[in-house]
Amino acid sequence: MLSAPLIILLQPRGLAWAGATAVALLSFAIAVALTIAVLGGQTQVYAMGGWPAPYGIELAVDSFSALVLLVVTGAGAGALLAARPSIDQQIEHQRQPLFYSAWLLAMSGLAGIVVAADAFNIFVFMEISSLASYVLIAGGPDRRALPAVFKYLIMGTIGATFYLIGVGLIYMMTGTLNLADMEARLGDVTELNPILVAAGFITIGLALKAAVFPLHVWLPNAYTQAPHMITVFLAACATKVAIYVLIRFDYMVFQAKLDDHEAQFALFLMPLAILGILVASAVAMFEGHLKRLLATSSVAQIGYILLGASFVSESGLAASAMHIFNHALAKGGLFLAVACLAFHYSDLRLDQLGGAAKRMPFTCAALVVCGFSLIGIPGTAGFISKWLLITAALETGPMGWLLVAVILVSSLMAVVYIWRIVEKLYFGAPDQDDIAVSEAPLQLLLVTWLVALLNIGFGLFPTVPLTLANASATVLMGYSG
Amino acid sequence: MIFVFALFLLTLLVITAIAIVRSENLFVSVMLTSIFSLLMAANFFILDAADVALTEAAVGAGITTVIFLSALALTAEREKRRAGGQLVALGAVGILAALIIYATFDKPRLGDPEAPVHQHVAPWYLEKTPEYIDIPNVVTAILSSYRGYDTLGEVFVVFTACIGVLFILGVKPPEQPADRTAESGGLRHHLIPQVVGRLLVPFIVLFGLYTQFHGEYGPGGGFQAGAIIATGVILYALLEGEGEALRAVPRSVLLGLVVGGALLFGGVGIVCMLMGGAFLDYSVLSADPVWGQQLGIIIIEAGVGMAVCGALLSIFHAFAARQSQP
Amino acid sequence: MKLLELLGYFNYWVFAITLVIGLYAVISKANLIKKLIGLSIFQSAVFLMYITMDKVEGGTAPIIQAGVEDQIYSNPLPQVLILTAIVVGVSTLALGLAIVVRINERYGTIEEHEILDAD
Amino acid sequence: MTPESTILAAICLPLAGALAIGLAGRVSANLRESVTMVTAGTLAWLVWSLLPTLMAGGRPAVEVSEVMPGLSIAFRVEPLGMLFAALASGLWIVNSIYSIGYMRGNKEKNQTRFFVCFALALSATMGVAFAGNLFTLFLFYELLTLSTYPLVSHKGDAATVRSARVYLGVLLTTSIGLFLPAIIWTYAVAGTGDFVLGGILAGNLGDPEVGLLLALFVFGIGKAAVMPVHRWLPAAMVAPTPVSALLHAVAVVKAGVFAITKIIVYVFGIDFLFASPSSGWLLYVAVFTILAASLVALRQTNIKRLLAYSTIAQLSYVVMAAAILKPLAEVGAAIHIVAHAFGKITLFFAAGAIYVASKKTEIYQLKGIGRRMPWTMTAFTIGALSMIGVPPTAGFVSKWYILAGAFQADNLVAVFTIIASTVLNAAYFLPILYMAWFAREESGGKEHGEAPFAAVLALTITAVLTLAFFLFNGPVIDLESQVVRGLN
Repeated sequence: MLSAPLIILLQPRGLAWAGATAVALLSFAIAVALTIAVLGGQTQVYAMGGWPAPYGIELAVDSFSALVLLVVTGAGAGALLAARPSIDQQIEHQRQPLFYSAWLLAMSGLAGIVVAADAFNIFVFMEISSLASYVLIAGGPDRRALPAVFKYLIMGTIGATFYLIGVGLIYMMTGTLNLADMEARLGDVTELNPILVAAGFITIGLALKAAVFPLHVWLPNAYTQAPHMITVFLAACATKVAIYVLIRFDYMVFQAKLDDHEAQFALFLMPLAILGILVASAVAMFEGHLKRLLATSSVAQIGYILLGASFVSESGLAASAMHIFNHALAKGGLFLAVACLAFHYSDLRLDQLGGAAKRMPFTCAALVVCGFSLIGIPGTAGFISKWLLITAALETGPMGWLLVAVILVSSLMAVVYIWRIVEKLYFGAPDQDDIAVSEAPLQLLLVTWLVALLNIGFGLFPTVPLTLANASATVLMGYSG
Repeated sequence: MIFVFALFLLTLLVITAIAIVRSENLFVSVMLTSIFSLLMAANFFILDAADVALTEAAVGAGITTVIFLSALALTAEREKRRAGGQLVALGAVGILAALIIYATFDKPRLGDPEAPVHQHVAPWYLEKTPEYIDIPNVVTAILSSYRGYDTLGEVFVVFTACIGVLFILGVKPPEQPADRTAESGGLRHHLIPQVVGRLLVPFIVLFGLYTQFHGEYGPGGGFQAGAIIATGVILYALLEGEGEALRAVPRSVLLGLVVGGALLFGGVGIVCMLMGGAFLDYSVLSADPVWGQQLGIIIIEAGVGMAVCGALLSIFHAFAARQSQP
Repeated sequence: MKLLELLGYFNYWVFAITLVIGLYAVISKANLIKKLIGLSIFQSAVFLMYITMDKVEGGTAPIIQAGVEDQIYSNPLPQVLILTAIVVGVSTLALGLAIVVRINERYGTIEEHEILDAD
Repeated sequence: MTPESTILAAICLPLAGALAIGLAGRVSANLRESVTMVTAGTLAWLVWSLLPTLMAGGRPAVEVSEVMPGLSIAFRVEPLGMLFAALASGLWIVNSIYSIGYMRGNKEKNQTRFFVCFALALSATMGVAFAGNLFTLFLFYELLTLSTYPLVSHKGDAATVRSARVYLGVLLTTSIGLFLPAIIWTYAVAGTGDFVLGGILAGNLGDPEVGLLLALFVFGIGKAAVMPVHRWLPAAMVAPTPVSALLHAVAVVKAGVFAITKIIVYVFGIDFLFASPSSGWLLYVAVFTILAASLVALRQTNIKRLLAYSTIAQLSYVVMAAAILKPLAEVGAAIHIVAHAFGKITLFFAAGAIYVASKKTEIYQLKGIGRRMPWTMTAFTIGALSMIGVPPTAGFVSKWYILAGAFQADNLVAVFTIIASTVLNAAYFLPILYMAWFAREESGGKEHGEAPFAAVLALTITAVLTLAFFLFNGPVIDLESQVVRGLN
């Protein structure tokens, strides 16, 4: 059980799709097992090399990490399971082993970040996952993928280096790298300036990685140009992990020490979150390219997650954690459906997709279901997190109604941009008259529908993620209390 | 006296950095970057970081420069001038600099033994290493045992970069203009570099091996060794032409090195687990925990060396191969 | 000692200045390779910060000399971290350059604005 | 079958039916329509089998899942919901008969999608009717909106899609922007959203806030088409006629007024609301809507648009009746849901039948049509009379109760409104009747007879129901009086 993260890290080379998928499924199974163990009430800790923390490196899985770990491995396994036909279409055969290998590395890097309990270790795994994602995105068939990934590389590296500076400053003041130890020792630090600057660097660095508005400029292009299945995988979990680290740092490490930091976190991030939600939704409303539209909407959704965290309350954090999970489901499903569509439509601009529902009825139906979840129609997973978020917003006092208004307005914007897609798919004029039903490969379609049904399933019976989310919130608030 | 020297070096560092940015000739920039790295390495040495200095010299001044140059050969050599935007950028970074300098006033000054860094964790390493692992170089001990997991991660970073470069450059290049020189023959027709180089290559490789196995006692270790050996082979490639170098160390061997190195590292970890310890807990490898630790360190250092050397060479060849293709 | 004190801060200042020089190059230069050079300066600056903090007055490199008592050693931990960070840096660089090479092949230029114009 | 499992079956059956219809549609049209009829019949039987339990005072309830603590998907049958469910399931049979005739007669495309969505909409309607708390109500309310969207936009050309966009836009905007906050507010102050007779808000909310919350609910439930959120209803007239019938008579608008009534009775509690002065505005909004919509209807020349505005006015009758906040008026509100359903479905069926047979859509084209389509126009006449409230039709019964309630409350505004709107109703319906029966047909018109048999059969059934309800309304009134008498 405790060896889980290790096995996740130990697939140096998936030679082909089958191997990669098997490993991904295995790690997903391990993540599930870990989750069950965590639900049993205990944080799972593993000391690397048998050296006790803070001297050695420690891994720790609490409910928050378990939730994110589930998302990461689930997205990886699900996307890989469905990936074969789409990847065959987009990547040359002789390059595929390298590609799958990079995919596994990206996944293990992300998983490694989630389970790490050591600030520097997080940096190392962040780099593994980032480098691997650059490679994956660069696999995009269009030449525009290259400048997109270059931009991502530059911004990602700046983000990671900022993070490194922040960690260095904290290390300078505390002499430790272990997160829990850091928190304890920060209490003795008298000079606040370096800590403040460190908090600033870490926040900005991670915000870059997480594509928090206005540091999101790399995201739409990168997601649009990546191979379709990679978009599925990255959209479901990559930025979430950065947010995970951000929340963890802010609540676990800084909260206790910087008394007015609580206010700072809210003051600094809440406006950004709100702006991100509104601006990105508005941009998505006028976007003409399907993948770009969905990618832009991701920026808005990241805003939701951040908004919940910026309430600095247990319910707010629970909403954030829940939205990490639910948005992964919704967006993953949407991009899966996009990957299906791509089998017939090489050009994914909206005006090319007229009447697609006639040709691919099942794909489009799944897309609609996931779209509902993104909007937050009741009965889908997306509604649960919106509900939690609104409830949490109301707890913040008179400001609450304003925030509720923001959330509702952006939900309506989501209706608009999802509906633009739906109208095109179902009522747009088809490019040619004789449209025969011709679906995407079954393998891909089945996974797409599995995700779509999960969206409904977790909308009606959200007990498991909800328990995890609530437990995470309790854990995180516990540090500051 | 040494401080004056350090001051001088640091000032030089800043000047070099500015020169790098201002130069419009990319070739010059890259060469200055190499000098920048050397200056940096010298600084590290003054600051008692011998291992890091060695690495910076090998990587920053050596490998990085080579990779840059091979990329330059494939692209343009001169930067084009573009107007606008600079002032905004200057303002932004200016504010950043002011912020950092502001923060420094609360930092413990250089060399203060009372600084928190030196109070926690680090003394433990210095104190306990003789007892648990018993090798003189504490840096190596931390690198491969206490924080062995980080190093494993590091090996995977290199591995990722390697497969990444292979993947990205794995596509067929488009048709090149016909006037490109074909197979580059290296510097074979220049006598003096030829002779000096021939003499140097074995020594470099030998020095690399020494660094590899002496890592427990003095500065050095798998990573430095890997980088140095790679430098040696690259030098050979420059002298004899790329094809010759590939004949000496074929591509499949390189890839095998990378994968093998990574597997060796991970394998040791798993063996430790199978033998009842935690992951990467070398103590269980032998009846005597201290000897077990030393054994483990030697093996994984070898793994690191293999992986790094293989990866760097693969990357170099990936660039070079593109250059020589018609 | 006064000198050392000054040097202590001077080290941090140099860190700050080289950091922003690197960042400036990344932001303002249009040439992709120049951006990467800036990035590598930017990262080197951070190395300097880490190594600066590990110095102990009168200390020496952390290689334990048998039979010598009371020797002060500099802090080994930041050195380890930076060893790792250097590797990460060169890996990123290699990947970035590979992408630049491909961009040059597909677009025939490595200037950012020309690439934007081309699409 | 226990009543509890019947509830679940009633909701799941149309879902399963939708699936079966979809599959059957691939085989043949006949099979598809047989499946539709069987599903509709079984559903009606299921729902009606609950009736004895209800009459005996039973209140079957079932909880499906607790989504979050305090937030569950639960069903609970009470008289209002029972009435609505019985009405909708019964009319579905008639509507299916009619749809078959209409869709075939017009050779519409995508008929399978049509029947599938219809079944889905019915499932959502059952959910709305049986909802045991606000959250469940909201869930199925939204499902209803979404499942009817493909029906409204059925034709699929640019104009239709634009109108359907208005339909969806208004309904979703109001429900997400106003209804949802209202629900959340309710949960926040009352700690629950369960429907309890006498309300859950009494003592939890001060005075001006009550009025505000009520406003959020009333305007949030856009389906009730209280002005100014009525725009979607005329827009939705682009739909095929059976869909209009579904919207106006069977499900959609009825779900709206039903939800408002239910919220007034079970969330606010009529006594609590009566004691809160800040809620008095609702009556005036309803009054305004009735009069304004009737006046607009006067000026319409398109039959279906006229009927749409008539519906807006009639819906506000229900809202106004509920807003009178007196027991008799609440009964009147419930009965008016039924009465209007019978009358309006007849009118739409007739309008559709005219369109199928003669492609006529404007009032001035109807001269002399009574002689060509006697069955259809007789039914139309009965429906129109019911709208006006002339005995012996269903409309009279409900108006009577509402009027009685108004007097009970000494509410002269309401009394005046009922009288005024009756006059207006007469003013826009009677000319049509005159034209149809007594005017001479213009020459050069197309030769045509009655609409397809299935359509005529359906509209005859509803017309008969309209008349029958005047005579046999006892059980309904008994049932609804339970609410008033405090039988929870």
